[in-house]
Amino acid sequence: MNKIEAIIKPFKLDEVKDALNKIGVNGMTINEVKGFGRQRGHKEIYRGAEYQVDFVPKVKIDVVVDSALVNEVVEAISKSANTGKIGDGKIFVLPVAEAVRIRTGETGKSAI
Amino acid sequence: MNKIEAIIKPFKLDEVKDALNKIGVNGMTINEVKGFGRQRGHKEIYRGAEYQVDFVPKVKIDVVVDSALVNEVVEAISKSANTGKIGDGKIFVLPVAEAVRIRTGETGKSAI
Amino acid sequence: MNKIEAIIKPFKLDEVKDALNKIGVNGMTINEVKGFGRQRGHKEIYRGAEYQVDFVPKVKIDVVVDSALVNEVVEAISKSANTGKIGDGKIFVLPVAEAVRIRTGETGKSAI
Amino acid sequence: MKTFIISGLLILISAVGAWADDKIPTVLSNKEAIALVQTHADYVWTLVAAALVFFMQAGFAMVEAGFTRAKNAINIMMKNLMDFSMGSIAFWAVGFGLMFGVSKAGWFGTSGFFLSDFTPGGDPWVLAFWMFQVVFAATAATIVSGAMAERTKFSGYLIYSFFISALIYPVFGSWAWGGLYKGGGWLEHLGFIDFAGSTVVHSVGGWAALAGAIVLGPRLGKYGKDGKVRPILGHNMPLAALGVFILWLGWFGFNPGSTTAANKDIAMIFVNTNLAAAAGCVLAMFTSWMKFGKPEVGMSLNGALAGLVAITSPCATVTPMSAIIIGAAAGVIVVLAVLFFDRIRIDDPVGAISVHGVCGAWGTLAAGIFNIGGTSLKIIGVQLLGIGACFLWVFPSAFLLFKLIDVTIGLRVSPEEELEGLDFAEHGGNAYPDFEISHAGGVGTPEGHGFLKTKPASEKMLGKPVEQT
Amino acid sequence: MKTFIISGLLILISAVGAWADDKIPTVLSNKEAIALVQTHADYVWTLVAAALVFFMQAGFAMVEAGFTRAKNAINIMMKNLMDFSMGSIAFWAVGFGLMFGVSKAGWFGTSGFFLSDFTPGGDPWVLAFWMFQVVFAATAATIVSGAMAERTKFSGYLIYSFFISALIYPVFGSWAWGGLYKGGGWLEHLGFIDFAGSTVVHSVGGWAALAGAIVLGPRLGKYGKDGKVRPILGHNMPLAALGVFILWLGWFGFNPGSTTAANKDIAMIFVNTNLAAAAGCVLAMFTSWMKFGKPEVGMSLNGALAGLVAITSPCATVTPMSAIIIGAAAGVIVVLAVLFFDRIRIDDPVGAISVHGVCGAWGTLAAGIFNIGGTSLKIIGVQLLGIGACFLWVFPSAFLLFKLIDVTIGLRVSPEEELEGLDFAEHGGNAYPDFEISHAGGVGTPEGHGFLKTKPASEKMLGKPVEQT
Amino acid sequence: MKTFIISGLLILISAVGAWADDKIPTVLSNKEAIALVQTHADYVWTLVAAALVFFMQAGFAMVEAGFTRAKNAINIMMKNLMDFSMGSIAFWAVGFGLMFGVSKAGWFGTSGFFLSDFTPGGDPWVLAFWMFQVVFAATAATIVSGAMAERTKFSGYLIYSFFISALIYPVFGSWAWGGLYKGGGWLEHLGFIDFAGSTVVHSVGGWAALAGAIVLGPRLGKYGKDGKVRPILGHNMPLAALGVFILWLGWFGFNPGSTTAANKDIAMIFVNTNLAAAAGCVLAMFTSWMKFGKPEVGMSLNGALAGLVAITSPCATVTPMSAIIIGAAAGVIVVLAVLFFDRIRIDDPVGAISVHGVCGAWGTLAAGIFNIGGTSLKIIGVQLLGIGACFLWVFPSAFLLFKLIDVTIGLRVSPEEELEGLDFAEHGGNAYPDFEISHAGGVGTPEGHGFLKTKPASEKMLGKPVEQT
Ligand SMILES: Nc1ncnc2c1ncn2[C@@H]1O[C@H](COP(=O)(O)OP(=O)(O)O)[C@@H](O)[C@H]1O
Ligand SMILES: Nc1ncnc2c1ncn2[C@@H]1O[C@H](COP(=O)(O)OP(=O)(O)O)[C@@H](O)[C@H]1O
Ligand SMILES: Nc1ncnc2c1ncn2[C@@H]1O[C@H](COP(=O)(O)OP(=O)(O)O)[C@@H](O)[C@H]1O
Repeated sequence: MNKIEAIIKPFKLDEVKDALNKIGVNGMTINEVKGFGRQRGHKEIYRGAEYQVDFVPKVKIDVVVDSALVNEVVEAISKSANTGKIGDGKIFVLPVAEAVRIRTGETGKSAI
Repeated sequence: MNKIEAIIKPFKLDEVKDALNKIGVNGMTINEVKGFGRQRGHKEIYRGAEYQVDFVPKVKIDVVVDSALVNEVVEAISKSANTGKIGDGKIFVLPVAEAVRIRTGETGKSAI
Repeated sequence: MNKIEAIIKPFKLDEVKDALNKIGVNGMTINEVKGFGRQRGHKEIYRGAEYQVDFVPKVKIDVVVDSALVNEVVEAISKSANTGKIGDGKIFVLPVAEAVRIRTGETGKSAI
Repeated sequence: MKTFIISGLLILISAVGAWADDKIPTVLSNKEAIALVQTHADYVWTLVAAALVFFMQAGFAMVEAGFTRAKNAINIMMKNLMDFSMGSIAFWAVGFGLMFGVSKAGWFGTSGFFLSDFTPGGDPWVLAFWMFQVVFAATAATIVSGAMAERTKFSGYLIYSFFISALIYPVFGSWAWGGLYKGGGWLEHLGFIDFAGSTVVHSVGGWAALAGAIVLGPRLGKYGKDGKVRPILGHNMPLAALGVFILWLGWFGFNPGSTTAANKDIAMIFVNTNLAAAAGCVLAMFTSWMKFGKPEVGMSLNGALAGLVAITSPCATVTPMSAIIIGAAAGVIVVLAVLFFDRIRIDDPVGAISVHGVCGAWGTLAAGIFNIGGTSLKIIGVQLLGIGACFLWVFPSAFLLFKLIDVTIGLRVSPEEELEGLDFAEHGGNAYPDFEISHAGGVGTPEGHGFLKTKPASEKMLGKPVEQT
Repeated sequence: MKTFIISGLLILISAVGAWADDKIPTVLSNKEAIALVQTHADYVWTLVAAALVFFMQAGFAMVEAGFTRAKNAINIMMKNLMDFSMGSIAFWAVGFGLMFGVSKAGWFGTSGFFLSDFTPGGDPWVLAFWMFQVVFAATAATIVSGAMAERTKFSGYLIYSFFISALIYPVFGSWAWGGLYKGGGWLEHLGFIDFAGSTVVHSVGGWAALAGAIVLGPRLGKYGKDGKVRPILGHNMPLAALGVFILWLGWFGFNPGSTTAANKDIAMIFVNTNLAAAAGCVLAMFTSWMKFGKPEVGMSLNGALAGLVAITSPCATVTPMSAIIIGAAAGVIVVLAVLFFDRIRIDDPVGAISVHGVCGAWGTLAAGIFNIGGTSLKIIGVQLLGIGACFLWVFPSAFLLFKLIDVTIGLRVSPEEELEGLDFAEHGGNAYPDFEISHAGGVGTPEGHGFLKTKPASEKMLGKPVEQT
Repeated sequence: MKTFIISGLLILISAVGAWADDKIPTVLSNKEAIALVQTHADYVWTLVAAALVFFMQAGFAMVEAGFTRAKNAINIMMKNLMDFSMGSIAFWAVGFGLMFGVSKAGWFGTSGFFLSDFTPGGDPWVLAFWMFQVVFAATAATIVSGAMAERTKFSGYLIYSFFISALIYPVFGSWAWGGLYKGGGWLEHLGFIDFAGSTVVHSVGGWAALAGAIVLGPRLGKYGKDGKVRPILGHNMPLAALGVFILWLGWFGFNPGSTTAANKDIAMIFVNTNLAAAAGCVLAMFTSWMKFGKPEVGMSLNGALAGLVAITSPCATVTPMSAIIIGAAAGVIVVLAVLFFDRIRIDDPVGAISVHGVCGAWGTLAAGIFNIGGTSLKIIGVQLLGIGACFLWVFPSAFLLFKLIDVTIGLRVSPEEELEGLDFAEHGGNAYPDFEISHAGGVGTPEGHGFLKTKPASEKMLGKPVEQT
């Protein structure tokens, strides 16, 4: 199994989610994060002082799938999250040794 | 070493934490996340329009332990987090190559 | 490639970020988390009742780099995040199988 | 001889009392003194009421901010501040003269600009009266900002804000209320009843809001295909509720203060105002309960305001029992109206059109129907005429104004700016920097349960809309 | 002879009555005119004061929301809205008649329901008086919602809210205040002093709150084994503080307004009200500092309210110096009372029982002890009798009412709904959708530092409670 | 015959009416009665105005909390509560006597401590007057807390708060206003114009704030090398805006109430107050727009306050047109002043020094320049003398006071406590426990976009400061 971590632009979340649903991935965990990278934050003003906000709000999607599905999932995410503009984000694939469904105790593929 | 990521129901956090303490695991990092899966969100109303909230609030627990302890930890979590109802969550086990305690620079088992 | 997860004291974030920039790492993802460990939370009072807050606010930094850079990165983080006091945090190194830049579809090192 | 004695007596007496000022009091001087004390009471009451009405600006700001998203909170504060600040200047320079200046034809006033009717040392009543009227003008102006929230360009809004206080509001006002000062309008000559302004203030604001919402179009993502409605959640309900309580308080200046005199009439006006608001709130809650299965807070809050708007016109000329009926009806009407405007895809984030436009019209009609002195087809006819005249003047002129702004400097921000949020895009700020903002299923800025897409019309969304019945 | 005729004439003219400008003024017509101006001043003052007291509803809503969890904020707004809205209707229909109607036996009034004492054209004083009284009735009602927060079923609460405004409050009120209008109660006949209602309003609310908190039981997770207390944190301290400032402001209507007349007495009442509040706030802060090692905000805020409640009864009949003493004592009492009720496991999220019940009783007693005209065992005896009578009427009747609601439609939500939060469970809403909510160690809904468990009594928790001393 | 006439008179009179009390009215008794009714109106107006001014405390608390960080919100509520509560006690015991007591030399009063001028049964005017004055004293005190926010030790602050209300404010006040009661100061004898206290209240607060900010030094991380400014963001803009609306409302008591009489003068004072605030708000917005490229909310809010502070002194003695000019100038001045104090590294989180100190001085000068009765070098000279005297008394004495506190119990918290936040460090609490707090680039406590470092002076930061022009 593998864990796919995708860091995307927040307003792309719905599309990515739908893309994953289409290929049969219904479970995922999402998380609000702050990104630093090529895409810069913006300037803001407060009571007369200007300042630079470096981070950009991003959403991180964690999805664990059977290794066989990894390419398909990566594919689906990169397609749906792509705007072609800087800051689209990254997808990282990590190995997963084991998975357990707490409710049933099932392990392995059947757990996800 | 391994990293155990457990996604649980928020109100189970205290119990899981206590269960981990019991088996000698005192360090962990927790994180508020939003989950998608079999368990669905609920309907809400706002000024006359009804809508579906798909995600469910969850808490993610990261705990890194020596590989020898993994089974025990997974055991402890799945027991304490279990309610038998849909949405109890998942436990994922990931390999960890190295760990460092920033304060002392210790590495490996002694770092965690 | 590897993913380095560093859990640090929030007010150290800027320094760590600068240290990473210095060694040429400009991309990272940060996240607000709550930590449990040796460093304890503090006592608070509310309308006459005193209570213990166990968790400590922490910031988690995820940075994915080429394996060759791992030591340098770990080094940079532990130096810049260190105060010598309990609660400085941990650094975990995880293997990463693949990385993709969504915008370009680049994979591997060039994606990060 | 007698006279001597008497006058002698008076002199002695007046010499006695420490209280006595040099003048010897007479029946006539006392009569004047009494009138003066009454005048002082009138000033105090009128100005205290004006202060309460001013405070409604805070109420509008809180309601509007509470019912919209965190990413636009600064913009809403700025609009409300400017509605009142620029509006005060505009009404001082132009509006007051148009509304209350000498009006030959009865269509608008032509004197008293820049408060020129006041001369130092002269009778300051014009100042007390202006103070009471300026807070009314600002109320009409600020009503509109709610319906145009979360997508209007700030610079364009400022232009609009100036013109409603300087032109649109005063002209209609002169038709119905000009006679309260030096003017005299055709509508009031027909016997139009609008004691505190269900039509003059609230419908004017409501119909201008309607024009604004139509010209702007809905917020990105508000409506899906097939008229499906995607709620865009307000970000702070306690703030919205605080706003309603503040508005309710302000209405105790708005309605009874419209006597601009300290007299016994204010008692019934207070009671009617309160009972109508209470009835509107209760009925709106039960209506929402029946329609949606739960007592919904947004509708309940709108219901209280609906009752207040509706009783504004009849407050001085109906019985408390009638006030309850009028308010209760408004509570039901406002719920249906909010759903109606959503169904015809007019996006009004706070329900301003329903609360002020529709319920303002209802209240004005009710003033005729429930008139304590009895009603007649003629009375009702005149009320309907006033309601119609208001719509026919305000809607087209506001529509034109917004269109003109749109084609010149622009009325709406770009989609990117709207997604980013007006606080950053228009004001370079952040209303809540210490708080983690949730984007769940939303866009790159505070979003509530976010339903926005890059392609607004797209059907993909996190929150599945449910067909309304 | 001439003089006779003339004076006779004048007298006759004035006998005709209400002077008009065209009439020749006379000494008598002037006297009537003076009385009329004074009456106008009385109306203005009474109604402005009523507006200030109305605003206290906003204060209660903010304090209560601030001292409870984000997941219940909508529910609290709804309860406070309905306390006032349904309460206004109930007091109009039933309450006012019971409290101020003609009362033969002195136990309750039997006339004036539906404001039937007012006839168009007749003396509107009954309306001004009703307006001032209805805001008092609503105050008593809304006090209770604080103690019952975060676990009460909304439908059950509505029933209660109706009955306290329609029955429980008015009946006791008729005993002490009926004589202010057409009634006359046994308690006032004994000389009971309760100028603005430490007992009539606040203790009534406080003892009803006590009954409600007992019948409901504590919130899930509030108390551990061995009486350990687990604080459930209020989610918004600035909101709570704003509420206290609003309440303090409202009290400047509550106490001085109780003269229902524009006269010089209001000066001392203002000063006493302010000094007692200040002293209560300062003393509560220092008490919390001594007991907990830090000056605690919740207690300081309660302390100001405690001082205000305590001075409500004696405000018109004690010296400023006494007011400071009364307020200071209340500031200490309220801290001890809050700790006491926690120790006996009566869960009052906002401290309503301590602030309004206990300090209301203290203030009523203090009115006897510090009476500016001197005190006596008899005076103090009557005060104690009134305090006792209030408890003996309110607590049992409220207890019964809550029990009846509990066994019929139910008074408390299910544990699941309580964990989920009343905003969703009861109103299908979300008070703060744009903000990330923290569940640290808590339940699946906004939780502050969350101390809840699936098994409430369980000892496992994130925040370890500390035995109180 | 005569007797017949008289008795006839009596019969007729008593026959006349319900209104008649046993005394036979006379021209003289009527004159007294008229004076009494006017007195009642004066009491009502003065005390209603006092209530509005009291409410400004809530406004200050909200503005200050909104403009600072979430981690210090409780501390700010506590300081504002105590400014008013301890201030009330201090002014009752000492301040009032110093300010308004009999003053031989014209430097300070020496009678009337502990409200000893009031005797039960005696004339209560001293109480009404005290009530109006105590809210002014508390205003001066609370101004300071804004400039000292986020780093001041609570215990040290309490000491300061007591002394400004008991000593610093009253002494200067006695110079300018002592004659309003029993005193008489050298400044008023020279003809110094400060109707409602631009100098007496606002500059006093502003210069004390300046002293406090200097003694404390800037907040950690506020200034980088080379005078670079690192904004520390306010955490809640809607709260700050609400505060400004509340202050604006309160000013309708502050300025017109300063007549302490119900008369026609209040009309022009209302109008001037409102127009100056509006002009200040508009001009500050446009100034910020020009300087920063966007209309900035913080400056716009400060602008409204600047206009209000500036018009406080001249409100009764300038034309509405002048009021607009005075307010507009204040709107520009305040923006420049805020930037100036940042440039000289005096850290004033809310802009209190600029708004109250600088604009207070401007308003006092303007009262001389725009004087409706004409101006002269002498008039302007006296105004300047008053402005200077205020600074020379307040700044040194406050500076000394703060230094004394600093060297004894300490004025500033430790860097650790400052990073942790005063809410926890000083009060053991948490203002927003249910909300996830963002530390992005910040310290271990709520931080907004956090610019703090362990080494404050360090250049490393998340938000790169931009050189100001
Ligand atoms: N090396 C990295 N490790 C972890 N996260 C990264 C890394 N580089 C970038 N990111 C994340 O990806 C986001 C997008 O990257 P960025 O360089 O801004 O644009 P692009 O995706 O076009 O390369 C960043 O905001 C950050 O959250
Ligand atoms: N494939 C997955 N990858 C990552 N997280 C998942 C995955 N599937 C489920 N989850 C997480 O686990 C939670 C519970 O899963 P769900 O299917 O709702 O119930 P159950 O745990 O009973 O299977 C989800 O809310 C989500 O946060
Ligand atoms: N085994 C672990 N797994 C995951 N996170 C951990 C673990 N142990 C500690 N942490 C994280 O590291 C932080 C610091 O650890 P702590 O024991 O408090 O101090 P130190 O870093 O000095 O050992 C904790 O707050 C927690 O967030």
